[in-house]
Amino acid sequence: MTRRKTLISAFAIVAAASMAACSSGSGGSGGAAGKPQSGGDLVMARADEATSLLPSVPTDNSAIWIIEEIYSTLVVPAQDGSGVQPSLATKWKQSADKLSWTFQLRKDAKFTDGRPVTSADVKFSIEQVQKKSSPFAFIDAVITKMDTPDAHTIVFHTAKPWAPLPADMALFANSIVPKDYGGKSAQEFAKHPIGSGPFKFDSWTKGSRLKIVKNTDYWQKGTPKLDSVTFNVVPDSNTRATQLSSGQIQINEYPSNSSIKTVSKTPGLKFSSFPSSEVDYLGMNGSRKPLNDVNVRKAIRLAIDKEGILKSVYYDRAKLAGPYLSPTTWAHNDAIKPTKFDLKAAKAALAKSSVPSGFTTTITISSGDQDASAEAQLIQSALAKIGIKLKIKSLDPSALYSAKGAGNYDMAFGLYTTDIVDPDEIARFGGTFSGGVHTLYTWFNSPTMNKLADKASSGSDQASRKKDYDQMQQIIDDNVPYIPLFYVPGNYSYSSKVHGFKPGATGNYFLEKVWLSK
Amino acid sequence: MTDRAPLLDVADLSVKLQVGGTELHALEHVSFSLGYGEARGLVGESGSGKSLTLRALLGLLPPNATVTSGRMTFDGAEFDLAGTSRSKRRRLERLRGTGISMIFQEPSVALNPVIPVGEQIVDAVMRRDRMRRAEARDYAIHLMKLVGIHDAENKVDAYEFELSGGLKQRVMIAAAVASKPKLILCDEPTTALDVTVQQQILDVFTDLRDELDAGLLYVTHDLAVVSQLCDSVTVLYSGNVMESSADLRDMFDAPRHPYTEALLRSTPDVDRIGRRLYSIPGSAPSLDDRPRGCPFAPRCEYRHDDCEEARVPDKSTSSGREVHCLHQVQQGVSRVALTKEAR
Amino acid sequence: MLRWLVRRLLLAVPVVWGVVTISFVLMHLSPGDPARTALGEKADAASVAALRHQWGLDKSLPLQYLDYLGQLVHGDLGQSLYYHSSITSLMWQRLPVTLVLIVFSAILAVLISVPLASRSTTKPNGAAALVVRLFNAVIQGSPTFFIGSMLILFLGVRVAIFPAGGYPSSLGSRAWALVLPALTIALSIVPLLVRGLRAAMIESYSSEYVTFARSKGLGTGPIRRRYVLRNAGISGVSILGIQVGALASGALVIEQVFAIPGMGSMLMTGILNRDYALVQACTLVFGLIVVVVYLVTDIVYARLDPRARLS
Amino acid sequence: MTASETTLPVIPPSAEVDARGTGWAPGWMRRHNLQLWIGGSMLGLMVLAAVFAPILAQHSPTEPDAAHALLGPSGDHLFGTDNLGRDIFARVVYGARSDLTIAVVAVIAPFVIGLVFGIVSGYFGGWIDTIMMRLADIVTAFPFFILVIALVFVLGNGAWSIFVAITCVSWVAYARLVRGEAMVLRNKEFVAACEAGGISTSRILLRHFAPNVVTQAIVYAMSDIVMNVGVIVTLSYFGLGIVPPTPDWGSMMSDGQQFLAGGYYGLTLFPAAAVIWVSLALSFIGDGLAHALRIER
Repeated sequence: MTRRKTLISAFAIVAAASMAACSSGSGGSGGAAGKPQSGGDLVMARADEATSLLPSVPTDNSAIWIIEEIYSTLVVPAQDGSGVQPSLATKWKQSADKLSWTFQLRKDAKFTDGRPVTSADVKFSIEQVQKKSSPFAFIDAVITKMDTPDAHTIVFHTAKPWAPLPADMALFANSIVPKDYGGKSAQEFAKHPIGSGPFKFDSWTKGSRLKIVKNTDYWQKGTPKLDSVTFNVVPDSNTRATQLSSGQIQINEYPSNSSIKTVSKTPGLKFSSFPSSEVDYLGMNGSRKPLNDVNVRKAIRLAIDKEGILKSVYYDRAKLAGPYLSPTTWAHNDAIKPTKFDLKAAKAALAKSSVPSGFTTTITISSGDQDASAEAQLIQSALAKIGIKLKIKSLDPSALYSAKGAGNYDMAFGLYTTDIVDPDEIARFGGTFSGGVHTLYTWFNSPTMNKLADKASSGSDQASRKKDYDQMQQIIDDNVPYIPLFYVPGNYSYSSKVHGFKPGATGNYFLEKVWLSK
Repeated sequence: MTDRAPLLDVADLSVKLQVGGTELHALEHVSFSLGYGEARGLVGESGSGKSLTLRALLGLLPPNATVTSGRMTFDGAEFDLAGTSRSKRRRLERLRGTGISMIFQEPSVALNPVIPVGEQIVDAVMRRDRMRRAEARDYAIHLMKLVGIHDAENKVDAYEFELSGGLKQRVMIAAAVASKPKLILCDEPTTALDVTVQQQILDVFTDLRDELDAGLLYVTHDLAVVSQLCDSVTVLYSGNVMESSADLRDMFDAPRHPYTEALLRSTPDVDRIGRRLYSIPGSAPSLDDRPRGCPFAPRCEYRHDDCEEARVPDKSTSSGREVHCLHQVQQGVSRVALTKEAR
Repeated sequence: MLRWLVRRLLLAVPVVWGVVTISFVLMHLSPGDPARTALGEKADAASVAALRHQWGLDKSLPLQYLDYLGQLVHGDLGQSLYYHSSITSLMWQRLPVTLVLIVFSAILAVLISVPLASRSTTKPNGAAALVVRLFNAVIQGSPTFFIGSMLILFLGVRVAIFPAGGYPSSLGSRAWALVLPALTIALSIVPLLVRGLRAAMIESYSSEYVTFARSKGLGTGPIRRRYVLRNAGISGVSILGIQVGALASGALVIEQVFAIPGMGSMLMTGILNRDYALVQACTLVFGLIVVVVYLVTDIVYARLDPRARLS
Repeated sequence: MTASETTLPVIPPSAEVDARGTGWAPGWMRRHNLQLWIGGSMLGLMVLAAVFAPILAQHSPTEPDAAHALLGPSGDHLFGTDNLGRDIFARVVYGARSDLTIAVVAVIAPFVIGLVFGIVSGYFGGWIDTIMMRLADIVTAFPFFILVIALVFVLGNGAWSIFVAITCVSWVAYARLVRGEAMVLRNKEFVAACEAGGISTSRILLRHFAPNVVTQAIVYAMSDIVMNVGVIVTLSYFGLGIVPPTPDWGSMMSDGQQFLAGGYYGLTLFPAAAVIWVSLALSFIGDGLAHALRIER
């Protein structure tokens, strides 16, 4: 999924939340505080409202993270992102010819309306995602046919050998909905969605709050612990912080980087970073001169003082990035190191290029994104030192999407996260020219990358796949179509009464494991 | 005229005006008095300070005007008009409506356009007698009838702009007499009206005087009105009293101040149709370059050298005649045929 | 009166049409694509095209415009692309919130402005007047978002009297939570209101009818209440009416800051996500509010000021 | 009643919002029109600071210096430094350049358009007036910031877009103001005399109307500049204003807000003080002008 940084953050009136009661003192709670308790209502504040609770529709985290709580998928990502674990499916197996996968469903899973979950529901659900207008159609595009030999068996036939299929099935979009939406229209269903997840939908006041309550019939006995979870929409980051310190909410979904210091000093509050697949990068439009010159791109990479940005903008809450696949995936190539900031080398690289004495170019940032603005200004001043005049232009997020899609930009920041635990999705998204995405809109086109990606996804041996991915990462590192800047963790600030909160690398909250102490 | 002490005695009233950056002496040492039930005309050209005098008596001067000196005795009580202390102002404010009321020149601006006229009379009624609003309203209707508004029941809820000029002025008069004041100050109440209406209003005044037994201080530039309505007269010129007479007839018959005389000569008279009217040469001095001596001196036909030198002493004579002139007109040069109409 | 009302409503039609048309043109002219925004960066071009087709965005602009007007005429505000639901139902949820906020801030604005104007009128050139005037200039110079943040900082955090935003479900705490946002919005129009009221009050104070009232012996209190405030209040009503646009504009920013689920935050979301129909519907409703408030203002004005007759 | 001709409420003359300064200052301030002087010197000081910014500022307003981030005020950094280690004082004085220029220049076009619109509308009346005022109504019925934001979206960021956006919105106020004045003038005798004397319409409008109606508009322009500063600042806050790294008070204020939490007030408060300073100055100038031009009663 793509984490959206929107103009909303511009509205962030920072009001100094926590600061009222903020004396110093060691923050945080005693990590493993006793025996899990049942009950309690967890309130979470988030920046954006969910768009839709129909699994095949949204791309926004606000919706995704709720969908993951009210529906079940066949498998779920492990909390550490290392692989997938059973959920609705207890067993799965690739056929000998590697052209199909068979999943066995558990028999005790029920929708919250009491009906059992069957293979027909699975088939219907996947078909919804395959529709052209679904944003994740590309994930399920490889599935050519689905068979349902019995109510608890489903067979996926794939167009080519497809190792990542189990990981694909863990994608929120592939959540299982009742067949034909239980006889309702999609729109009606979306108003009162029915799933088989740990929580069930309770109420939704648009623009304000969405409440889910404990599914007492959840097949995994003893969970969830919480009675209910309420998601409040609070666009302003500071209002969220204030509400956290006053106890109005227990979890702040998007704390601002600049609040790290104050929150971690406040007693009763915690600030934690969880590993995430997010990679922030600087994209360059290789279809334009002189950015089509690899030496120019290398010079830019050398001239950026990542450590400085890390300190000033990320407050050290991120890691300098080397290869384009993040360390949260097994495919991460740790032989590739972050490029060292080196102005001399940068000048040398530029001297070898088509524009040895420098040039003028533009970076387009998302309007209202203060971090991006600060980052751009730091890069601007750095590039000036090697003779590159960087102009800053801002566009609102929607316009920026379009500009990037149309190749109508020089340089722009971006970030990507993976939606599935298998590296396939992100290796392709960040490395291949396919699907109209043009290698993160850099117009970098290498047939080798496509071949490697296909090879990797068809192989079932992780070690050999890793080799392919290593090579892909090396190609990107050599050609610099974009510069991976940082591996960014998922940051949360929350009350120390919250226990067991450990979002996975792909974002899942696993709220069924969360409990509140009194 | 009675022998008892006067209803109103004003002495040494001086008012300063702040205009732009300069101070102007708008009134200088003005004195006059008024007996119970007496009607005194306060006559002068525009700018002579007539209206200012009236407003000073009620403490209703505009913010840029200050009373620098002046005492007033009203109905036996002493007031320091120059006082700025809160208590002194309070005393003066208490007089308003109860002892003294005032009628303004322009009824169309003096009545609040967004409050029914009846209510504005009621305000004044309530000032004197604590009564229920409904009663006060009835009383207001009664008053309106008294001043000659025949369908008062219909007009009581009307707004200012729905009434004719004459009716508006009648409403003002009704409001002014509502609290049965001992003294009514009239600031050119008929100037803004049509000539025909003027006469009706004057009739109202004449009737009211009999009815109320109130003193009347009547400011106007119209000598004919004065002669018709008043017993006594004071002539103001450029903030100074020129001539004053307890008997209007006396002065009109034999003006002693050249200004009074000039004023009388320049008044149109039906008896002398076709003759050219006298007009006083020159124009009234602006307040900031008033001569050191007699303010009228530059325009005076009888001017002597000493006129411009020093202030004019009060040349009071007996029988309530007071003339501020070094070289009084000995005999009325022209006998003006202004006669008080027999009632 | 009825004729007047009908005439005014007819006159409002071109205005509302203009508002809708301008917002249609502006939204469609601005770069950005609702389909791309909905699908995210990863979706391929074919998916985007498919969604555009599904939403009818591949039709020509004039055709879309006519379709939209046709819909409107039938009272249908259309579907929100972002919220995936009917705009009419969204409007029913959001509109009351904003209306309450606007009314609340209008009341606060009056409660603040009248004493300030009054205070600076009694001695028009005194120290108090100067203080009010400086306050006015400072408030006028401070952008709404800055005032909001300062109010949160001091009244929401330092002296934690009010919650720092949010829209609680219980009515009592909701009203309490609305105080700060309403105050912020109110302050944005206070300078104009104070200035206007003050001018009207001074005019009233120096008028002959007040002198006449004083000559009748009315005290300062009754004169202020029955004469000055009453007359100045009439123009106050007009100024307030005209400022409703500003209040609505203020609500837009402030709803975001204080996490209030009103029209403003919905409109902003719509703009950012190129939810064309939603934005058009919101501006339409905003326009209608303004037109209706103006109408009401004129009616109230006529009730208060007998000189103004609705012909 | 004119109400039937417009969808806007009737504005009583006294409420002609703040175009007439009704004398706010103590007597001593009014005597020699001290207000004009005070306001003039306050603004002058800011303009001088902007002009001589390179001399006044010891540091670059744009060059980041991570080692010196978030410092408090000191001899070296008068107002302290921001999160990127830039000198806040330098940014405030350089910010005056961009903000003041745009604010003042953005008054000119609306002024001229509103003047022409208002005079023509007020003089001719009839259907011309109806159409013109309906156009004004449409703009008024739009929430102000939505129109500005949408326009900037369409035109893209930058000073030019801000000009256009502000012009599109704020001419209305001038037009209404001038129209009102022109309608009063229209009924004056001298206009009839001019018409009777065969003087051409354009000459009447130019020679007699324009000078007479312009004073109110000039005074209004002063408060309009304040509003423009507010618009620019708020646009920057939305990220739609002046493009970084050009220092600008609005983006300084909005970027600085997140640091209020940590007790770094300078980032926000110094630019805010600059905005308020200008607002005060213009308010004095406006009233002083009104006084000087005798609009005051």
